[in-house]
Amino acid sequence: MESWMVSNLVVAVLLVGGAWIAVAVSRHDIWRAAVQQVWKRRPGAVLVVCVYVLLALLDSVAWRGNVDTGSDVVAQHEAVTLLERLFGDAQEKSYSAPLADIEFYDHSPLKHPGSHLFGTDILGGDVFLMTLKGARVALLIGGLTSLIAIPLALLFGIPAGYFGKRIDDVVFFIMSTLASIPTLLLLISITVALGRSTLVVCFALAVTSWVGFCRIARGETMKLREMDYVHAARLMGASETTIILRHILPNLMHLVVITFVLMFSGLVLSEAVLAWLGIGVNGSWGLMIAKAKDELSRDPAVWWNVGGAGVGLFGLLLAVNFLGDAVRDALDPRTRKES
Amino acid sequence: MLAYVLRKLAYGGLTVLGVLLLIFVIFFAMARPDDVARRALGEKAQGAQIEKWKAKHGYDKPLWPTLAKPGGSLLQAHYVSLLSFEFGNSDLNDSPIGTTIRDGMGASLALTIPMFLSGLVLGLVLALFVAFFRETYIDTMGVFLCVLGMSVSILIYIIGSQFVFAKMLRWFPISGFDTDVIADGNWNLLLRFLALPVTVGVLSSFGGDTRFYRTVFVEEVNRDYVRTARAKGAGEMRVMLRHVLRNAMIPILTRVVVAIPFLFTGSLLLEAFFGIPGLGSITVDAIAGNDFSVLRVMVYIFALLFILAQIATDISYTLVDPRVRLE
Amino acid sequence: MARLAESLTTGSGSGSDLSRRCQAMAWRSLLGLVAFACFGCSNSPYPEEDSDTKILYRSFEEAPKNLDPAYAYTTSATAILGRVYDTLLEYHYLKRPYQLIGGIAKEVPTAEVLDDGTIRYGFELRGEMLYQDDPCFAAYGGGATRQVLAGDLVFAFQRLADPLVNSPVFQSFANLKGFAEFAKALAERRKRDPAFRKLPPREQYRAVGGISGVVSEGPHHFELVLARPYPQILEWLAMHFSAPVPWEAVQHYDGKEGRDHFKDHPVGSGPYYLSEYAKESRYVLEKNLNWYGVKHPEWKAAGAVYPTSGAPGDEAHGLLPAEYVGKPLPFIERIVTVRDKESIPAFGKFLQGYYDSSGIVKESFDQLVRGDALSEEMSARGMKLEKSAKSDIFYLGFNMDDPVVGSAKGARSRALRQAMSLMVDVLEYTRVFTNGRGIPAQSPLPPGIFGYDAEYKNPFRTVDLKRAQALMVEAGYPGGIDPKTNKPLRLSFDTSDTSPDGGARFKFFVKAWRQLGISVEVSATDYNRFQKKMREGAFQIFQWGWVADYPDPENFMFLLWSKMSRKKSGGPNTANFSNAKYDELFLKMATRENDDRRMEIMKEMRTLLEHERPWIELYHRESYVLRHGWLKNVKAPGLSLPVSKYWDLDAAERGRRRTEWNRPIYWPAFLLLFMGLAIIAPGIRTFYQERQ
Amino acid sequence: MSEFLLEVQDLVTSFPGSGSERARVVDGVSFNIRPGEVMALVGESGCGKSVSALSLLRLVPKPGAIESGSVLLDGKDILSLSVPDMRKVRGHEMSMIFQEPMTSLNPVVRVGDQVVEAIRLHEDVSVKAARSRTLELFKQVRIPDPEVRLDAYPHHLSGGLKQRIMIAMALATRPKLIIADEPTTALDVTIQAQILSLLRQLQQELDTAVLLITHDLGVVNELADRISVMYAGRIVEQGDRREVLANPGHPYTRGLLRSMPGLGRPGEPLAEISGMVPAPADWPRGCRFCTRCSEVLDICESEVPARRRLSLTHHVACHAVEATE
Repeated sequence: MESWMVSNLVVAVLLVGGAWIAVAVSRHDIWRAAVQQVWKRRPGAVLVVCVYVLLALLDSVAWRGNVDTGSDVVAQHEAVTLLERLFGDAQEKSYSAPLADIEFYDHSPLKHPGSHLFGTDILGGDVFLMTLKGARVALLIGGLTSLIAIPLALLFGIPAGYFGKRIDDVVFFIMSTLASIPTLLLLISITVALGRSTLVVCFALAVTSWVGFCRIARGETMKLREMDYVHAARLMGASETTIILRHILPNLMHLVVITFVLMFSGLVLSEAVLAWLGIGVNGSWGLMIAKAKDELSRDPAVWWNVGGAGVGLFGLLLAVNFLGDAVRDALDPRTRKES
Repeated sequence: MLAYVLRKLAYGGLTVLGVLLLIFVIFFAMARPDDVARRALGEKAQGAQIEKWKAKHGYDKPLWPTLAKPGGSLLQAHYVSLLSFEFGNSDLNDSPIGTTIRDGMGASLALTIPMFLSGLVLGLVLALFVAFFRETYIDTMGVFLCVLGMSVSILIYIIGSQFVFAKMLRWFPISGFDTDVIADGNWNLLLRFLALPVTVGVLSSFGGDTRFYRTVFVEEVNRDYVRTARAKGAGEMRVMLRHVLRNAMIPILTRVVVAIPFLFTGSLLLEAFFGIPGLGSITVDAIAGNDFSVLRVMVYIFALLFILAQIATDISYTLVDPRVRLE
Repeated sequence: MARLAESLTTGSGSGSDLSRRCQAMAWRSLLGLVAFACFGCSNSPYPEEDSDTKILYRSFEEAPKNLDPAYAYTTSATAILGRVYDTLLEYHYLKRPYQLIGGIAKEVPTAEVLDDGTIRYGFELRGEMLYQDDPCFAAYGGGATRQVLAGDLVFAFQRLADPLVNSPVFQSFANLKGFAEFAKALAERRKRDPAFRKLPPREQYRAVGGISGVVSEGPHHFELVLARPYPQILEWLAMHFSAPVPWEAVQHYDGKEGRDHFKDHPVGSGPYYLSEYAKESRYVLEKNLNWYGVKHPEWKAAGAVYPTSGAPGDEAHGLLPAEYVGKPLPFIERIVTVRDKESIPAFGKFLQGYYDSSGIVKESFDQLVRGDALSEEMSARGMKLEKSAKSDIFYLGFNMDDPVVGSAKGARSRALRQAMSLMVDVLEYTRVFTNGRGIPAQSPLPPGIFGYDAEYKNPFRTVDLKRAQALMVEAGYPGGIDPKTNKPLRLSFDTSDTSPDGGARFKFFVKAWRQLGISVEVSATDYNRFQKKMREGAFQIFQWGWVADYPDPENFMFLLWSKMSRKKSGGPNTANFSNAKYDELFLKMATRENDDRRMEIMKEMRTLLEHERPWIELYHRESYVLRHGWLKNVKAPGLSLPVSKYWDLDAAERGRRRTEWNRPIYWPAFLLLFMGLAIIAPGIRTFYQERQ
Repeated sequence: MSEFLLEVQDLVTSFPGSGSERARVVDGVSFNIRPGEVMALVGESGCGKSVSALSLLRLVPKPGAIESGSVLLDGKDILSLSVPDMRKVRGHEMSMIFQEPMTSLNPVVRVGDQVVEAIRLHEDVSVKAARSRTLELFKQVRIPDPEVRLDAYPHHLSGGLKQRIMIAMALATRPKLIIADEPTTALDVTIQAQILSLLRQLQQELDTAVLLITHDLGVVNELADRISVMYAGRIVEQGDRREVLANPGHPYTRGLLRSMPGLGRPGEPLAEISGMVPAPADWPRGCRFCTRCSEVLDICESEVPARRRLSLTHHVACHAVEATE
């Protein structure tokens, strides 16, 4: 199966999953109330995040054929995403400024004058399109990493908190060992050891970020273990697995959601630093910014590339950060109390 | 208390052993001795030269100990050299690592200590300020600015500040450092070199820190004892400084003490961009140059400091919070 | 804040009072800022007191690893060693093509063929040359310094052979009679005899009997005997590897009892000595008053005075000014070299006048250079531009062992390589990525090297889509479609360049080949992974570069010699090219002097490469060096040679320019301050009004 | 000078509600306290008692705010005082004892120092003098081993002791009025009795006026001189303790009394008022008790009942009650 088919399949799964979650949320009062509260407090942030998600989905649905590929013979055999189709072929030779009619340095006329909202990059690619495509990469980094890190943290944290003793000792040892290694070095080592790909970068980020949540999950489980209803369930003869799945896990879900949102921006920012060190993810905003280090010092400066990536990144992080606050306020019982 | 610290130290020692094993696995998965040798000797080196180099640096031993020869493995050499603090020489340039690190630490601390202290003071003062004016537009704006600050990549801060303050306004040198400046006591020049990186460092961590401090303060401000203090007739300033700040120190301490190891290891990006020859810069070189011998020492030292810092955190709790007793 | 607190707690409540306090505070902080601005603010990275001395300021990116002249082989080390050590021979500063002149030796020797077929070179050394002052001499019963003797050269050559020194140029000197034998004897004796191992190196060498082809007769006569013809040996003698080394230094600087290592403490007889060495961050070279050029200006030795003649055009370029011609060197008192890892801040400092010369970062090229000359703005600032071709080659290589692109499929894969070679437009590549700097390469040989032919155009190195498509049919991939999979042919391109910039550059090639219907995937891995692939031959296409060690075609042509194959011997033939005919021609050419026959052989080799296409030659770099007007007598060298002993600078002029260019601009600080206050002040007021 | 120490007129305190409207949690409350008198403010939780108390000290937490009304303490308009002047009132002329002794003391400051602070905030005395005063106070509130307790941290003390320290703190500067917000709710029953008798004793010794906020009519019976019954932000009945308890005018007061063990007739089952106090957003337009009232009339739902006088010292706001003019 080719990668574009996988991508389409993932979109389908995500849509179905999203719908299922939406239904589940609407059935539970607490969750519904939380969603409503978040929406009430930060409608702007929610909308912005939705736009990013939409862009990411548009850039994930791809199919072959029906495009004019110009001189590029190979492209006829490759899948093109919906987003790219919306933009069409917008290739130039090299840099051009936003909405310019001529090339930036040698002043020759452009093939598509005035159509590049954010100008073009060194190879003549449309920066606006790249910026939009960055949304998919950023969400992929944040999403995939969380998808690895959170289950990992739960897998270690819950048993450690629930059973205690030996298991707790082992988990605690693993956590303190990992935490004692400088994050950046660990990241680099993992990417170097496993090779460089989006998946590996996400995996490395997950390995370095799961410890924090694991600690929270462990602590919370310890607290839940002593709850009356857990004791009651145990008295009624429920097995440990049942207790964990039915009584502990659901009560950690709000922490999962909070962690997910709060972790997100940190991950996307880390990727930018990794990009500077040469282990970024293809097509990410971090990579565009790392490039811009050189481009900004061109004279006249090429600022639109970093501008596009910066705005894309900044917008997402700002929205996510605000959303994170709202989600935490809505879900965290500690801050939920009225002041 | 003593028993507690001893137990913690013992546990820390165990963690160090684990860290060492992890370092070993990671680095040897990362680099084979041949690659290290080629990087050290250059592209033009030939096979025989590489073999000689490996023998000289002890990389000709087997990785793991075998039953037949349990002594002569790289793993054992790794543990022995690090645990005895005999770091040996760099793979890349054969200079003694101990000296390199001692020299680099000075430059790193010259950067990180002012950065840390000014960041801490500024963050606390601003967080207090914002918490003091909570529920006014200053608070909203403060939080907004913090989130704004957090949403900008540090790379952009560095590039932007070099462009604006050094190139356009010419206030400070674009980059540079001179270790002699510290020895000579040429404070004017030192200040000039550090002004920009320190500012950038503070700016980049500022948003997150301030917001965290603010959350802590606001949480404390809403507690009952604060209401009691007000009902006694205490003024806002007094409430903030005497009651809120002291209680808020507990969560803040965790964040602050755990940051201390990072002071010694320096900042990779700042040091690289501002030409400060500290440990961060050495680490970047070691990464780029495949210098396994230096990297593992850096990781090891960090781990040691980190473990010590955690014990220090525990102890410092007892100083600020009478409810905590170490047992 | 304390003041603010006070004003808040004791605040009497009237808004005007508060704002009066705020104003007072604002003025006070403004005054403080002005005070700092007047005394502390400056963008100069140097102490003020140095500004009048003739100090050359330079920057370096990568730290030198090792300063042992027998071992160091990096540009950063050469920058120090080339100044600290004097060599037997040198290159003429101005003449092109490069011409060897005497250094420590009075003259360049000619080869004498002896009866037994060996070749002898005899050197007459200058007398009365001294090393720099160094405590190592006193440690062995001498004074502050001592004379340079022929025996020191013998010692230096023996070190090159010593397996413990592990010199990277061992192979190149192995043509010396008795060289390899000496190395072997030394190794065996060390293995056998533990007592011998403990002796100082000089005594070990003596005990084994030395190298038969390296002889000194008296203090000032030195001879080399080659077992086989190897004319390139003379070029090696102009490099620091064979520079005279005082045995005292090697023995004294052993890293024990607080003493330096010899590799961090060079002791030489050159025009400068290393006075300060903080490896990772900066080093300082100081004028060596013991140098023969300084001590004996009356000798007028070729490498010790400013040349009296140069290449055509040098006079017009102002490289032969009357006030310098024939004057004793060096002119500059001190060379301060500071580390700047990132090129952009470094270049920024150059523009501010804090470095005296600099390469041009490509990002600023368009601002600085118009066509071939400096832009008016930069000329007005007194800057000068030096251009020169570098002796190097950048190329794309195919792995000749690969089943698809390699030689296994014979004519079919050759057609594929030819087709791909036809698609790479170097002119466009250099335009986009190097600001047009770079001479399109037609063969491995760069300009300035014997055998380079400016007229020669490689028929497979001009873009021709039609012909390439026809060749694709010939190769069995019509339209790029691989008949096996019915999809575009997939190839992989390996690199260890993971920078974002590299990403764009490789995409350029990928885009070109896509027009043939070939889908090339770039796999940018880290250094180790890449090295592993190269070692194991698990790759198809790669990019590589080679910088000449010395200006001889042999140093380029051997890159495709089958004995140098990376897979078989770990050598620099990374394409693993193996062709019997080529090998035969190479061996013939390697040992010849530069004559017509050699030229013919090389033409034959060129034709062979043109057809076989193990490489797609890209370009030879051109170096553009910018310098400020106050730096004089600069001619850019194409080889990495330290030539700053010929330079001079006008410190007063530099001081004036620096001040003029770097006046700080303060008003934004005040603006910022006022903005901050303007935002906060009304908030504090409303807060208090609300509480009343 | 009026006969009252504290006069509260039409006090309105509101919080932001669901829409743009603010919910009036305290809606036109009026009462007054004579010097040395104990006034009880009674009602279920959530009916605005605590907010009323905090309003008197101007300590309503943000975003709540006092909208209108007047609070006169000794004829001084509290609501128009400047912030520093208000600070002088708090703890000095009017102090407060909170519901939760566990959390109302600063956990990282020694309890002695907390009382010392209360003294030194208002009186210019040395630390030493303040400490000996504190010791006296500790003795006065019957803290065993007072010297040792001076240097104890709150977590070393039991709930009852903590509440005694709170009382000591409230008494530190001899205020004219002490507001006690459910001072015994969080304590064990035996401790409750001790604290109550201590309060009673001290009140009589020092002749301090007390505003006692509670939902516990038993406490009221023991301590109060007068009673104000509050429901959903309004005062529904007010009068002398004996009158109100013996002859409750409002159905809500009757309900409260019936649900009190011991106050009803023995043998009779405890009655309860059905339902709960609605949230401020759902408060009815007319009589706010109409949704739960067993004697509801048509008029109750549309019109706010006026205050009717039952005797000189007894008022009630209920449509079902005939005023005795």
